[in-house]
Amino acid sequence: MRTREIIAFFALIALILLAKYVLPHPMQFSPTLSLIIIILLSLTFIIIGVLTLQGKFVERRIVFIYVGAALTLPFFMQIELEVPISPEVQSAYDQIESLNPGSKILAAFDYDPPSAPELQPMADAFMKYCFHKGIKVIIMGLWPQGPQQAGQSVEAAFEDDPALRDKIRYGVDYVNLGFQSGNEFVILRMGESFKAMFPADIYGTPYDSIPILRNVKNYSNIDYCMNFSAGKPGTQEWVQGAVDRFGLKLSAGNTAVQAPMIYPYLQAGQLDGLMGGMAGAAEFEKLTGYKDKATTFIKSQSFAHIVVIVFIIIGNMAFLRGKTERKVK
Amino acid sequence: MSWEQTFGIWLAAAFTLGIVSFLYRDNIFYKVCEAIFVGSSAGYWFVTYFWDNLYRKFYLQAFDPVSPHIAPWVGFILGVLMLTRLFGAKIAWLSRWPLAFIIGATAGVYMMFYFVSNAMLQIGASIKPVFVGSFGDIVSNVLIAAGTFCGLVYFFFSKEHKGVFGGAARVGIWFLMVTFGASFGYTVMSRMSLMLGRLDFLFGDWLRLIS
Amino acid sequence: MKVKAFFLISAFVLSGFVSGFAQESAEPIPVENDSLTVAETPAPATDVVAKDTPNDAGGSITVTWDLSPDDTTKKIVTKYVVMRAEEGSDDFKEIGSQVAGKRSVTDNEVVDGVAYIYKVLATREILQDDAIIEVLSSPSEPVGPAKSTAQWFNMSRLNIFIGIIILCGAIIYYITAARGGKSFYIRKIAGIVEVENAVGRATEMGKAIYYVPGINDMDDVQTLASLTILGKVAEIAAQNDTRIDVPVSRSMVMVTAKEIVKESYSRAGRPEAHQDDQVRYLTDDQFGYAAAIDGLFVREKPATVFLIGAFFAESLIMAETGNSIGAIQIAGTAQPSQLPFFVAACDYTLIGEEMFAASAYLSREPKLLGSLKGQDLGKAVFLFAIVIGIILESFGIPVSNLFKVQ
Amino acid sequence: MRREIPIAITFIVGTVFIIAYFIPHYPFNQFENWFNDWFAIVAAFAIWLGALNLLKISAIKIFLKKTDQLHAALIIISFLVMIFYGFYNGFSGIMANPPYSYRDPAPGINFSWLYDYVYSSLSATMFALLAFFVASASYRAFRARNFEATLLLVAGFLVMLGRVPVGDLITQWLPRDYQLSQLANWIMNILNTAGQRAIMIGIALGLVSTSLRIILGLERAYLGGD
Repeated sequence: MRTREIIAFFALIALILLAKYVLPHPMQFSPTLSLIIIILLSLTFIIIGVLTLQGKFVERRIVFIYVGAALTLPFFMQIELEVPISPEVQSAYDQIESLNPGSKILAAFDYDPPSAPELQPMADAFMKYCFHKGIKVIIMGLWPQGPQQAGQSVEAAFEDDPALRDKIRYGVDYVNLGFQSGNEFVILRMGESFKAMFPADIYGTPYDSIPILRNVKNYSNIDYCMNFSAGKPGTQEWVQGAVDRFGLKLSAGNTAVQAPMIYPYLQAGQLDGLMGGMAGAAEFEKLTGYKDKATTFIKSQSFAHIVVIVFIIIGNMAFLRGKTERKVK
Repeated sequence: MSWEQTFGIWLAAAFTLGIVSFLYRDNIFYKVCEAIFVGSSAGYWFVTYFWDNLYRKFYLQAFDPVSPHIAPWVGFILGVLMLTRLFGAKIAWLSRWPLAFIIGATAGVYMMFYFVSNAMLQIGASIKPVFVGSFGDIVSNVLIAAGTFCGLVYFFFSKEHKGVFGGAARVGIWFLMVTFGASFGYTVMSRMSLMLGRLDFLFGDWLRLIS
Repeated sequence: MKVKAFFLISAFVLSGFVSGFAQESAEPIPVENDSLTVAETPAPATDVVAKDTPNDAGGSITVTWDLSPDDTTKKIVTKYVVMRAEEGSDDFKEIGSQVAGKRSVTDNEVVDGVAYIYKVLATREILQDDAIIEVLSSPSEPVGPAKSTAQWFNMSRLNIFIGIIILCGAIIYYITAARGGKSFYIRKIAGIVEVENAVGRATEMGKAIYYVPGINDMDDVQTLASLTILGKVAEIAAQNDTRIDVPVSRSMVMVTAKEIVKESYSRAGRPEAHQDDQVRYLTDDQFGYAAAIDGLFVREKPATVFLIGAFFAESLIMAETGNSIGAIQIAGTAQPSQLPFFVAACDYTLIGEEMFAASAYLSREPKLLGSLKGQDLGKAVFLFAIVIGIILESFGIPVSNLFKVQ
Repeated sequence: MRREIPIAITFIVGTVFIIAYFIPHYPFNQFENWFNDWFAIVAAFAIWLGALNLLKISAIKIFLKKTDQLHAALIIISFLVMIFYGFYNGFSGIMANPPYSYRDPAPGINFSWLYDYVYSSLSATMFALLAFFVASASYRAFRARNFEATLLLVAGFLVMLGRVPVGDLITQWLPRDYQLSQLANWIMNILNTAGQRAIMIGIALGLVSTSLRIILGLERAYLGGD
């Protein structure tokens, strides 16, 4: 290893120890400092642009550093990013907002940990909002890890407002039915009977002895449904299986990869609202008033996106210039 | 928090940094992480295959006390034949039988699967009235139909790309390029969120710099 | 040849009609039914029919009915309950129910060959405070007997059957024609032509070639296609006396690749140059494999990298690392979602069908080239079907159902 | 005979599986399910071959070639540790009453701990490297080199912009249906669909042709020599 690298290594160790034992927890940059950092970084872009125009393409590690910085720094920055509310998220929110306290909402968690950065913030905000508003939540999952993710959302809501721990009772205000295998067939069978698919909840309590489920036979006893989906089975199956056949009212939160495939259902009116990816999550957090991870993450994501876009522009500037020069010669 | 958890978090953080260090260049930390990753993941799948496949799909089925199944024994026999490779060249050629079986079955099953899902369904989806709806809808329908058509023309192998045919093939390439560009640009954002998950772990669970 | 193509196309289109009619001819036969209306009780469902569920493995009877006249928005009928008894018995049991507005229930709990009688109860549940306080229902006339049986041919898949027969027929026809000495023109496919140059480059530089056959196991045809290409690449490499390394992520792929590489060396006349550790297993894990491949790339610095087979998210991790060491990269996959990354990061990409054509193209065997010609005929039929289909649909003649899959 | 029998097996099995698609009658309707199970069982046997190969090559490095000894030793050790806990937890699990699975979380160091802190963190981080690679790849590949590359660039650029709030902010003056996010959706749903369809239909044709060549015994490289 070169000396420089050894120094860098020990600097990293020192930084970790500093972060772990010296720096304030949580650490935050003031808005002014944040702004200065952003301006400095933007200035370096100009330097890179000039260098590139002179024919020196930056190597990929420089791109890596910028992406890393764009992803990391916003975690600590006290800056507000204007998140415009799109109609599809607004409509998802309006639907839940219009429910009366005591309404029953079915929450289908169809994703796993790798998709959690995008979907968990939506689920957290959703859970907090429902608990505060007194809406009863029936949790289920068509993905094996879905119900665990739901458990995390419930826990997040309790941590956010410890008063909820006393107010919200399991079995009365919410229930976790767990995972059921069978994909779209579960959705279809639930149209006849929830109990047939979920004879007991996640803790093994029989369906009939759970107060919140009294008189819940099938979709007709549910006021609304919210689906968090990272693929198949997911929103598409819910629309085809429950909305089209049984008239369930549905909004969905999807990963960014999934969302465009779901848009046609939104346009056809089969879906009331749609939250797509981190942006959708940030908008939903803003609407519900429970700003949390997505509001931070969307900053990182937008910055990283801008970095990629700027690098593409820089790359093309130099390239086009090189082209015209060659033509002149 | 128990010491195992604390130790686990430090270990996970070290692995995270070790893998990320590869972005700078290959180094000893990455090499260590890579070796541990290769070894532990090979072990992980070895164990998973044993319990999920051999134990659940064979043992529990074949030795079910109520209704033992016969079908899993076929898999068992194929598997044993596979292992003949371990016992010298004299009988190793027997391992070609299960391979031939699997290759034949794969070819048969997937031939039908892809013919149905990729050909029949896609052709069925392409056959739609074009001149319906608003002007925008008509343009969209025409573009989908024309794009599919020209794209397929590009894949013709037995005809030279010349004249009108060549022109269609060229338009086909344009559509393919737009498709690639769009799917790429589309994925960039969700790839960023993967790293956010790791950063959240580093700054949240480990260093506790963010709440 | 044109006559043959026309014949095939018309057979294809016709076959669709045939299968379309085959499905329609199974219309239910109405059954006589007196409707007795009781005050407050809903009128019963009419035209109840129970018959064997078609195109299945048996053990299933489908009951259909026409809605009760009271099944309106007024919610006099809230659901339909379907009851079943064995023929000759009066012991009716509920086997399923359906919400108002629906017209069928499939009974999957029957025994083949046993005759059953069914009746449908149009039911009204009167609720008070979310609790059912009264149930009123009126039964339809019992219908039957119905028996379930298993079928030997799935008629709803007739269109697929005809489609695959046409496609396979075209391919086999041209393979046979090629055997008979006919030769076909096959155009140059850029990525495949480059395969030989890429191997040549590694020879010039005196460095190794890496061949990565994807992360799926032998139960994916992409892996099989990749391994057939490996056979040709390894042969060229052996002829050029260039080492080819094949790190794999599946044990069965390892076994197969070992056979293939060994055989390629002996076909190239250099069996002594073959080493057993050229093909080796790393790990079954997607990203563990990617991590190991990245390590190998940066340490061994191969001159040429082949990434051909089934790839998922790891595609770009490997392709970017391969690019960073300056290797010539030829990629190929039938995974549509990963093609953009290969196109962006590799020098040549075999797009979907091109990958499947590569081994035939590289072998230059007339029989295999014949199969490409047959494939093209299939493509022509499909294109023709799409164009005609769109035209017919635009004139209001529904034909897209011919391609429906059940 | 060493080649003929496997070719015959491939032909018969392949044909039967194609025919089975059209026969709903037992046992044909079960073939696909059985094959999935059989394949899983064979894979569980075959992984012994792979694991032994990994251990053998690592051991050769340590003892014979004496290169990369640390690397090879770590592979062997971490493999054995994972196996040990996998089987130890697994067998104690099926003996216990009520039985539990080898991967059930439990306090202390066990298979589930190794999964959470070792395997998952390595795997998730390797996956996350894509955030960086996707950036460097687009920096390099998205250049207007020629007309085709320009199409790639423009489509990619528009979709990318349409996916962040910034995209809609700069087109806020347009009606909702024409804003960048909707344009991006349009590109994805129309142009992308057309291209994807062509690719998918092509794949189906290529795959049918390849499968047929294999079933007919025209592609037999996988059988090796005599």
